[in-house]
Amino acid sequence: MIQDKDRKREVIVKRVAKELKDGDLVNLGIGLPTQVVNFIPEGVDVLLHSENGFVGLGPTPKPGDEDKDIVNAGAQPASHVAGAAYFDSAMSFTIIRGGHLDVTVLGALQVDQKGNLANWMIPGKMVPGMGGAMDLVVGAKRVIVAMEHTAKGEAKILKQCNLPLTAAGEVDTIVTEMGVMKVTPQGLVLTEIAPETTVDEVISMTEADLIIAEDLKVMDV
Amino acid sequence: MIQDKDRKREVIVKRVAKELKDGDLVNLGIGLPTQVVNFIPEGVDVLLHSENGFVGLGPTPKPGDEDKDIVNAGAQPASHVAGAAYFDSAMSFTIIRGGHLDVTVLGALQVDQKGNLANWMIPGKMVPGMGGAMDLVVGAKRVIVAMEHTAKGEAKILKQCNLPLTAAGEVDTIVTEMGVMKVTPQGLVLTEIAPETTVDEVISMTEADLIIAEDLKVMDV
Amino acid sequence: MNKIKTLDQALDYIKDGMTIAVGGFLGVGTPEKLIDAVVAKGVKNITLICNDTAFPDKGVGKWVVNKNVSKVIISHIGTNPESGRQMNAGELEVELVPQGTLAERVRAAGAGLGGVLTPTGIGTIVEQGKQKLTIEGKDYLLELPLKADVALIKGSIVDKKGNAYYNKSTRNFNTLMATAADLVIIEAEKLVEVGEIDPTDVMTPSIFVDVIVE
Amino acid sequence: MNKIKTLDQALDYIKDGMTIAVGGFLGVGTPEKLIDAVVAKGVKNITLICNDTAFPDKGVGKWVVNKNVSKVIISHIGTNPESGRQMNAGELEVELVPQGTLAERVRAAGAGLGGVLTPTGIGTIVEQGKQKLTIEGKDYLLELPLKADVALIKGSIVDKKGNAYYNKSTRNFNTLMATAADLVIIEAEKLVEVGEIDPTDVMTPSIFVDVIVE
Repeated sequence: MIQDKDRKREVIVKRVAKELKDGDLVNLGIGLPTQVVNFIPEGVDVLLHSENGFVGLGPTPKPGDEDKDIVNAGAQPASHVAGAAYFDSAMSFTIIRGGHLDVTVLGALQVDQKGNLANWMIPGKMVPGMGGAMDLVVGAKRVIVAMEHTAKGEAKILKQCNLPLTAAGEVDTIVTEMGVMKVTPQGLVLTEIAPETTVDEVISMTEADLIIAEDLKVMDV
Repeated sequence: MIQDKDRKREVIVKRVAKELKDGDLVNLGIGLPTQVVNFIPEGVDVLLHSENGFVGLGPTPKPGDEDKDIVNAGAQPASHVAGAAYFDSAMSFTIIRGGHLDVTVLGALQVDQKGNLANWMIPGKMVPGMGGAMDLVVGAKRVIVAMEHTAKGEAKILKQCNLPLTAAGEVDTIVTEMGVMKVTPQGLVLTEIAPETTVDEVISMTEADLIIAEDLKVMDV
Repeated sequence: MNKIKTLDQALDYIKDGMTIAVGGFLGVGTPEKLIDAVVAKGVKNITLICNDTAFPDKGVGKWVVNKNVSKVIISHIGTNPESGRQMNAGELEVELVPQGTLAERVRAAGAGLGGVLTPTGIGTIVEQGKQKLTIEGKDYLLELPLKADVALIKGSIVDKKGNAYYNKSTRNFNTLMATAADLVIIEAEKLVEVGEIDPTDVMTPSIFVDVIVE
Repeated sequence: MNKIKTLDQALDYIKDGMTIAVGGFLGVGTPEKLIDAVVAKGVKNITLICNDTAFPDKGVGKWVVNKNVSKVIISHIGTNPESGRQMNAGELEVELVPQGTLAERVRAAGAGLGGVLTPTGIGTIVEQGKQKLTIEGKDYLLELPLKADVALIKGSIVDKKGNAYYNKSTRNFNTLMATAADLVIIEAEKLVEVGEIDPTDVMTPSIFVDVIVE
């Protein structure tokens, strides 16, 4: 089981990056998912969507090179690549909700074996709002949850989410530092396991019922 | 009663032009309404909306000055004034249906005393389609019908339209070569009468019940 | 990913019986080379989504004249006498849609909306067969999304990734149609390198465009 | 018609208790001078329609901190701790709306639509109190228009008639908000003569703009 925090995060983002295909239009959520961009394989050309209003999000500008009129969806200084396009919020969510986004990668507070996702509020405690998350999860062709497997030792992958949902039954894939899980009509299937990790460890850290794939692989990270 | 065809049309468009106020955004329908632009009073600055996608429609260009990329809603060569703006069809009808258009001027096959309008089809005979007319009549703040009072001697201003409607109860004002009529909760009121025309003549050419305004004026045309 | 194709290659995507959305308003902003290629190929039984049937010798009007189309979903056919003749003769099915409603139905398909409520058509035969909803005392028609297999659009300036810019009144339905089709073919009046269109000025983002022809 | 006013004159249109729509995304594309002037005037009980409450020292976040706002209709408040604190203390009413739904609700108001059907929020607490419709076997929520008394927007380049151009990612909700308010005040980053913005490149037509401040 991987213990080092940085290594955990690296495993997650490296593995998520391998899910992306050449030509994909991808939205990377704030926080951990953002870092996926640094590990996209050679020869895979993806276009990044920024829900504040453009496709073609580029790397973070160097200090001094910032343009006050270019920020990402977290209001951090950003840049655009050649061939980018800016538009208004209606078009931004036409792209998202209309099924034009190939992949969305988001974090989660909880996710369950039916593909339900909760990532926008803890009643009475933290209510940041859903922002664009509900549209992203409903609209994207593929929804990948990228997160640490547990929070303070508590399972986040559950039989049934008990926090308010972001969307019902929309999650396709969960990538954590312990493995890769796919939501299928039969249930949640562990398809890959992280290096230095045992199936029993994954099961003990997961509240959801896990189906272990017959051809279980080791994550290539 | 005015008999000359050209004089009839001139009376109509001159009188309609006086309905426009400084700052109005106006859509002029194809045909007779288009000519209203030539009679707008001094000091009245109106902006013309063209439903194919711009505000700031300008005069017809001189032969040789045409721009293939600028046409009006009838596909005729057009121009734009300074301060014009082009947009797509969704925005064009956001303006129309959203109540941002001050006045629409259209022709009619029939109009009735309840403000119903029929101007887009004669079943089995002529079905050009409604184009933008249904949206214009529903969306504009004021709907002015500009037309000859009769067609081949037949009344066009009726108790009840019998052709398929363009919209129900949306017409505000009717301007013909015989007078000006307003649709009110009490019924259709003749507020102005054309020069060389008698009230009896108007009544005889109108199938609708006409209320004659107590302060009936002569059209200033 | 090279999206630039010959007209012949682009035509491979267009089959008999497809629903095809075409940009343009009375032929302005319509991809005439693609229109002509469809005529030359002799594609049959197209269901056409377009603002109008243009003129007999311009835009999609040529498809009507050449019998490529069996149904039109359209706001206006009055400028093309052949459309009316075929309709009256039972040769062409015509579904008339108010122009603003057409724009919203296509947009709804592109934007993943299940429908929109419009006041347009209330009290008219456009109501027929449609659900009516009352919101704050006002009646609206529920209008449903309109999606195509292929969209054919025309850009004044198009870069090699497919970003498009429409000059003046040529924009009309082009971006809308591009959002609402499984495959989008754009005809470039002027093809430029990636980066030559300022990203702020792009009107159809490249992500909607699959095939570019010159 | 001269739309150009001083900040003081513009503020005359803004009264206690109004519903005010403000452009911007986390403060980018927000008219900061107008925001500051509202704070200085001490306007109270604003119902704010905006994407987010930005930051305590930026954009509409300043209205939250200075207690100009009693209710927000918004997609996100997480970047401004004061919003959450006031909400939990019962000082600020918060109506959370998914961002895409917010855009569509504002657009519907501006476009004269009675509502739109969106799949977003199905199966979540966003469903509460809303009508659900099933179209071709898929569930949608009926989301209603959202209209403001006043919209405050920010243009990168604005001409003296009110035509506006937004640079890069500053566009976001600005045009949408402008379509859905009884009165629209635009803050021009750069004010230019009529005709200096190419009509093809205008992003908010002047017809939506009532007042221009520099």
